[in-house]
Amino acid sequence: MPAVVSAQVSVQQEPFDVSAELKAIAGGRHDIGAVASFVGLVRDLADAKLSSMTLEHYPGMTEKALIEIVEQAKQRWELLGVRVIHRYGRLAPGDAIVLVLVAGSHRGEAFAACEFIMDFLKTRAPFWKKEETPAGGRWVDARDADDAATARWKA
Amino acid sequence: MPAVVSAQVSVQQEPFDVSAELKAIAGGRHDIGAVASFVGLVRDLADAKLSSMTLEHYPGMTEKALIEIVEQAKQRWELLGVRVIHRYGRLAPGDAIVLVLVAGSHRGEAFAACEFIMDFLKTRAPFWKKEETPAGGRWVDARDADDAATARWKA
Amino acid sequence: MTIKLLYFASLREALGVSGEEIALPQDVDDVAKLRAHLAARGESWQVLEHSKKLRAAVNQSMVGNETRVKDGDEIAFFPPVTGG
Amino acid sequence: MTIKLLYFASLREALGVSGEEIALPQDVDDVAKLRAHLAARGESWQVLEHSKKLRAAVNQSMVGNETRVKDGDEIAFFPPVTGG
Repeated sequence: MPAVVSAQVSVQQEPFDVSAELKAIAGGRHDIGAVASFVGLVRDLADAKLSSMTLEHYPGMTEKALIEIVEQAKQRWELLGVRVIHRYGRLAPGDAIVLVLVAGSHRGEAFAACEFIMDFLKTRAPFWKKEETPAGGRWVDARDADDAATARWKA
Repeated sequence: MPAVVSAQVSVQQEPFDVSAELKAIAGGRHDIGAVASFVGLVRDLADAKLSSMTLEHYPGMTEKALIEIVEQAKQRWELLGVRVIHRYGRLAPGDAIVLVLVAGSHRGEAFAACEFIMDFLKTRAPFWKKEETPAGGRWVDARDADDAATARWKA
Repeated sequence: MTIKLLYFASLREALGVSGEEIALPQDVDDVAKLRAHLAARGESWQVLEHSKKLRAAVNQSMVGNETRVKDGDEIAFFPPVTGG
Repeated sequence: MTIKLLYFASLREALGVSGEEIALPQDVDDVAKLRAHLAARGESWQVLEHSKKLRAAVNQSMVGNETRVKDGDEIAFFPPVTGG
């Protein structure tokens, strides 16, 4: 049974459903032993009193950047399926922002590839968060920790 | 806003729904930024022609072992929620066996704790898989790779 | 003293029994001695003493062979686990 | 030559423009020279030349300052990304 690698990337305003995406990636297949996934959510820190968050992106480049990241992961590990969904537009605290699902034969490669995709997405995919609070709008600063997380994959 | 840590462990025959579990762990909360998850599935290798897999477990000890693993993860990382569901009984190829969901402020701790829980579950939780094939039943052998995966957390 | 014994998976099938209650001599007071005591039952039981792979749990916690055995304990033997 | 310029997020707000098409002198032939060329427009534009943080993309790929600029290119400037 040859491995069929399907890589799908979506940039959308609509919410996503993790169970439906899991079914789409693994349903009807019997060769997948492990699916690692990540969901990123809008956090409201106690001191921010966030009323909403708006995600801006760079249409065209966004999809291209995500596909490149997924392709890099597929070159690095033997994966049986990848699904990336990133939302844009106005979101509320607690809303899901991003989903990364990675299917593989075993858990080691699925976990590693899922974390790899998230690390590169955080530093390479052209999205920008703006928080709206009672005190006004504020663009979220990039975190040095995210650069460090990306850098560790070069080793 | 103090962090509320809820750890829930279930050992059950019934299937589980990842979206419902995600909602149960993160719904209505605004402090969770990251949810890492893992789903393990029944694989049918090309040479096995698996017709079904039966999972035996040790009622009582199973729940206790899973709770201990979750508690260890919570001591090691600041987590905002953990959910572990492990099925037993007769499963078909493609069926989900196990779900581990870990919610945290950031992705690093969520990924690490999710992988930690899976590694310990694989070597410490009393479940045993028996594969049924046209050639008869066969107990699955433990993998040395799983012992190695558990050992690396001692460093 | 009396203990409860449980056997799981391939060991349960090999022994043909899933559980039993037995009375133990006073000098069988740790897991290693219990393994030897059971191994004396016959050939299919010798794996308990001689297999380095078979795990033991006392009162639902995995333990080593040096662990004490007390009256009323629930003691399980089983192969390495393969869940997940 | 003519290029398309795009600005995103806080840079877009600071410049007050999201995109434009401009004609470039022939000697403005890489990203570094383009940054300097735009910086000459006035104070709010100097960040393009002097900020080490502002990223550039040519034809939707993130690139360094040494990257060549050609007629018809789509060139974007933006702060470090914060998605995910």
